[in-house]
Amino acid sequence: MEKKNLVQYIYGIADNALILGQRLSELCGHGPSLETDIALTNISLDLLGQTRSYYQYVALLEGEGKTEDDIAFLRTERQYKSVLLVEQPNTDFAYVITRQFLFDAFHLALLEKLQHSKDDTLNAIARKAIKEVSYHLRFSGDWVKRLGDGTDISKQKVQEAVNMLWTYTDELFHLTEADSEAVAEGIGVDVSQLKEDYYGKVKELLEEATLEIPESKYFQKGGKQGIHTEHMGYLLADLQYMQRAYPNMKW
Amino acid sequence: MEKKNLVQYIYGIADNALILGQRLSELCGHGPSLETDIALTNISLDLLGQTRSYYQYVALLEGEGKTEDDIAFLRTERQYKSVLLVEQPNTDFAYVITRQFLFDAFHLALLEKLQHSKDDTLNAIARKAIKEVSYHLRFSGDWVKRLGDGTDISKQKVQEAVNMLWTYTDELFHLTEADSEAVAEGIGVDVSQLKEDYYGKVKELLEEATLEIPESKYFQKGGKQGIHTEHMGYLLADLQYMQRAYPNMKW
Amino acid sequence: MSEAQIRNLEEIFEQRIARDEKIEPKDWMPEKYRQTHIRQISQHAHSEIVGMLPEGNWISRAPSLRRKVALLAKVQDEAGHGLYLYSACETLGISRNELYDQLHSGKAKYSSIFNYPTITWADIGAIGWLVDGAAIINQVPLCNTSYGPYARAMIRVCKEESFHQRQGYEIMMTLCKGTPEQKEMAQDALNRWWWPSMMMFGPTDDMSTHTEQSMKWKLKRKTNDELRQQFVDQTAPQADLLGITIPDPELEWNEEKGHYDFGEIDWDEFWQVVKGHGPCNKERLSARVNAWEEGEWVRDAAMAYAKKQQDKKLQNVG
Amino acid sequence: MSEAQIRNLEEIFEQRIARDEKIEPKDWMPEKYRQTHIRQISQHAHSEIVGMLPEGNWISRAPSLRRKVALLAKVQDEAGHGLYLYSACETLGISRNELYDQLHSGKAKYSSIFNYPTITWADIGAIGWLVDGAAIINQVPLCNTSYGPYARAMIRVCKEESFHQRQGYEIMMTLCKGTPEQKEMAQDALNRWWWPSMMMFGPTDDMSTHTEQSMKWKLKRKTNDELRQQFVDQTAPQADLLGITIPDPELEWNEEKGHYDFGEIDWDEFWQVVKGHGPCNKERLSARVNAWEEGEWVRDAAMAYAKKQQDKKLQNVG
Repeated sequence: MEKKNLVQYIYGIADNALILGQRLSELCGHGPSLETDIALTNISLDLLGQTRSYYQYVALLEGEGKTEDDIAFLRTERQYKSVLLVEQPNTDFAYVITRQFLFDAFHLALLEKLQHSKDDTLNAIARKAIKEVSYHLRFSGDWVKRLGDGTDISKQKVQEAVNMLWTYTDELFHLTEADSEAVAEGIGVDVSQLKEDYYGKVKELLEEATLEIPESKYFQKGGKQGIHTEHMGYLLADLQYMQRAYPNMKW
Repeated sequence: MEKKNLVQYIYGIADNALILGQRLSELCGHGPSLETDIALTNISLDLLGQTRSYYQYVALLEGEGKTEDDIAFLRTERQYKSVLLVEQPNTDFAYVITRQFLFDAFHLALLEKLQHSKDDTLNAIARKAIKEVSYHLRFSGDWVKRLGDGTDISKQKVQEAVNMLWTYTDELFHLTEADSEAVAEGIGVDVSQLKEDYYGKVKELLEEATLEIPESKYFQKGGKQGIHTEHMGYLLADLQYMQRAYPNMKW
Repeated sequence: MSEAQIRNLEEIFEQRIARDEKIEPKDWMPEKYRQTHIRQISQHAHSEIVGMLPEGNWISRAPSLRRKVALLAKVQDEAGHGLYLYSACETLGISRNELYDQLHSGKAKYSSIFNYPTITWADIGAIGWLVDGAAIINQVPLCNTSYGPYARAMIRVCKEESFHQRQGYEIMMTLCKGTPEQKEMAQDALNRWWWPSMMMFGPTDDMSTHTEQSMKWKLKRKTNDELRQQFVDQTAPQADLLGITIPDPELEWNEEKGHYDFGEIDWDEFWQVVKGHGPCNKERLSARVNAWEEGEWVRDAAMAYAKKQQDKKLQNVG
Repeated sequence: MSEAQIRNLEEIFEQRIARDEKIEPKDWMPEKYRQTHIRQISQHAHSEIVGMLPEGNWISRAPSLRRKVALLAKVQDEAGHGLYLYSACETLGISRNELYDQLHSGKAKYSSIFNYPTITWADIGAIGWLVDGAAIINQVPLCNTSYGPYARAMIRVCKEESFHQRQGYEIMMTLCKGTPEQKEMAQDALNRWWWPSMMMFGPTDDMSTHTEQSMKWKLKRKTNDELRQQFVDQTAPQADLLGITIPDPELEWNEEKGHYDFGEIDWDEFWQVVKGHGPCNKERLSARVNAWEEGEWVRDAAMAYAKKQQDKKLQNVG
């Protein structure tokens, strides 16, 4: 596989971890309880740890003295290939949990396939990440149930979050060019194959949480092509602030 | 007067206009009515216009091909010498109006003195700005009265804003080293001399607005030394984003 | 009034329009004329107000002070356009609050173009160049429309829009003459804004409704397809001048017709956005609703204060 | 119980403490011991929780992935410390909600140092180096304090704090070995954090209250001034190693005393901040209150859900 394509393929996975990790890290110290604060920080730490493994691999592939930080902080918005779902803002705890659940269910399914990648670095990262993400999914799923089958207010809030964020789920299963090539070479995962099982499992849990399944025919897309929502620019302005303001320094 | 000191003196005036102009510009399109939206945008435009005049003068003084944009966008946080008052966030319309009123009353008094500066560029900028700022003060003062003597809710909100923002007013009248030198040379305004009249006028209007005068003994300071509140970093991350991410380009 | 009387009034009314006389608020007008105008003028006003949001998104991050001031002034102009247009609409006997309610409840429409995100600075250039360009083509004929207040508002709007359009084109020109990165940014913005701009002229003529009636009332003087053709003919050479490529492989000058040929619009996308499922429909509407709801206590305070002042005056008189 | 009985219990209690035995939650203890411990442990817990905020301010802007992860983990550790300490406090018969109420109403105090803003990245280094450094000096003796749950919590806290302190020092070292701009940033952070850190040891001994009692209960083993001296003696050489200057012109090694001499603290500033008028007192408290209030529906939901699950279980059993 061409190096350039492999790098693009990795961005398609790693950038999700970075952006969601960043979003969760914004919440640190502001959660509804110390216990959820600690748990969400753990998830953020796992995701950022995964991000580093992927980007270190990209840095190795690209050579030229690139570092994980060049890759994390010095790309333009259009070069980040994360899905729209993960950049959605921390509107409230219902949004945070729903975003997490909708992503975790996909993420675990992806990693379960990626652990069989022909690329040894990727399959090793995936094997390690599976344990972490299984925990994420249990945590977010449990909370969706608590909120859905909790009080009237919590049900209403989480239902609203599900309805809003649902439109970003379809994109998870779109194949980019880099994906198709990686799939053809036995390196990448054919995410389109994960779709049916994903919606099955997600719907099952939403039903258990006594929530309604949205019946949207229309979905949003663009992140995988680097066309993000207007939230992304502000996220990046913070994320990149130091690296941009003080270029070429060691921290 | 040493050029370096004159530049610092100008920052002490101009940075207030930049930062408050930026804060107001964030509100554009989100005001409580089209009319207030347009009026606040006008104030922002005036302030940014003044900023440009000051920074163009600084660029001229500094030479070396510097532009107004280098000065606006490429300093570190510690190099901005705006007072803490102007960087306070747009918490709600009561905060926006109160911040504006507390600044405008000072700003007008400052300009009325600055128009007699021995420095011809500064006195010309001041003369032009006086007309604009007189309007700002009328607008913000009128709104403080409307909110103070409006409904119970509006009174409570504006009183809270006055109480919170009051602690940032004392700094307006602190003399920096650059100030003292500029005063000695007949270029700068001795802001400490404006204090009594300021509090007299402000209190008079607050009373007319049926609001209580805060009795704080403690005040905040630091902006004039470039020690800002935690709000400033996020404001700058947005303000500087493009210039930092795409250095040395023309726009 | 008897039916005959009404028919008589309608006849006089149609004759006045045919003679290019302006209809003024106090003049008699058919109910359908009133309703159609309320719908169109308010849609237009809503579009100005919602249109502030995508551009407003870049004010705090504009790359130079000059551009920041120009953009801020431009968005302010749009607020001003909204004001004239709401006022024009109010002359037809509907209140601004009713108009806002229609917008906030999703009942009233606004231009679909504003449901796309502005994701780079170049989008600000592209919006000025393409979106304002398309808007002007749609709007210039309205300067001669039959309803006086609308026509007069449009004269002012069009003048400012064409200034905005030049400003947008100049942003694009600066980018295209800049670094390769900047030129790429300009190309990327053109790629993303081209088709949505083409959709601004509405469905093709064979799909479009109301056209005949609108033509008669001079709410429309050319068909959607004619206007779209005019836009392509005007814009294609401008793109050439910028040195960037319109993302339509079928775009080509047709010597015989004296017009550009161009490819098919993705009508599925068009309808998805019109029906409220574009990339930012929900964000735009909720930004407006939030501004309105969060502003309620402010508007209440202003009213309460005005009333108190009024009462004081009366007391002093009495 | 008769007064004599109580005196007897108190005597036994004081003897146990004198023998360095740990007091455990179920043991009898004087009411004043209980109250003093609730006050001190909860203040300590609150400090951990409020202390998350100034550092949390830089998580989203940390300059490298490694630093971001380390900072995030550090702030999480502080949440963890808060948890152990609240639990230790709860063993004294007060609920977590009561403790939160005391914090949110402003009745309970937390360490004043967290009322200063973090305005550059170097502040994160300075906090680790100076603030955690001072905290450790305050806290290490508490690992041997008389109340068992507190002593055990402190052992864990101190271990992690000293890791944080090394991490902070390493951030400072990296900056000081970096570009002139970075070194200046480090110097600036030291300038701003030095005196507030010195204030962390509280008023001078002649102004300090409760010390004797606290000494007896091993809540305190050294006086404020002794601890402060230890901090200066430890930190001054570290600053030298970094190549930056502590902002105290009177700081000088006193060969005779075997300690550093140092200048006078600005006690006006100290009391201003303690009384709630520091640079960020209002922001810190309102951040905590907001998190708590906005989280109420979440906590309610979790409780409601747990109850429903419990009811289901009972139903299945019954």
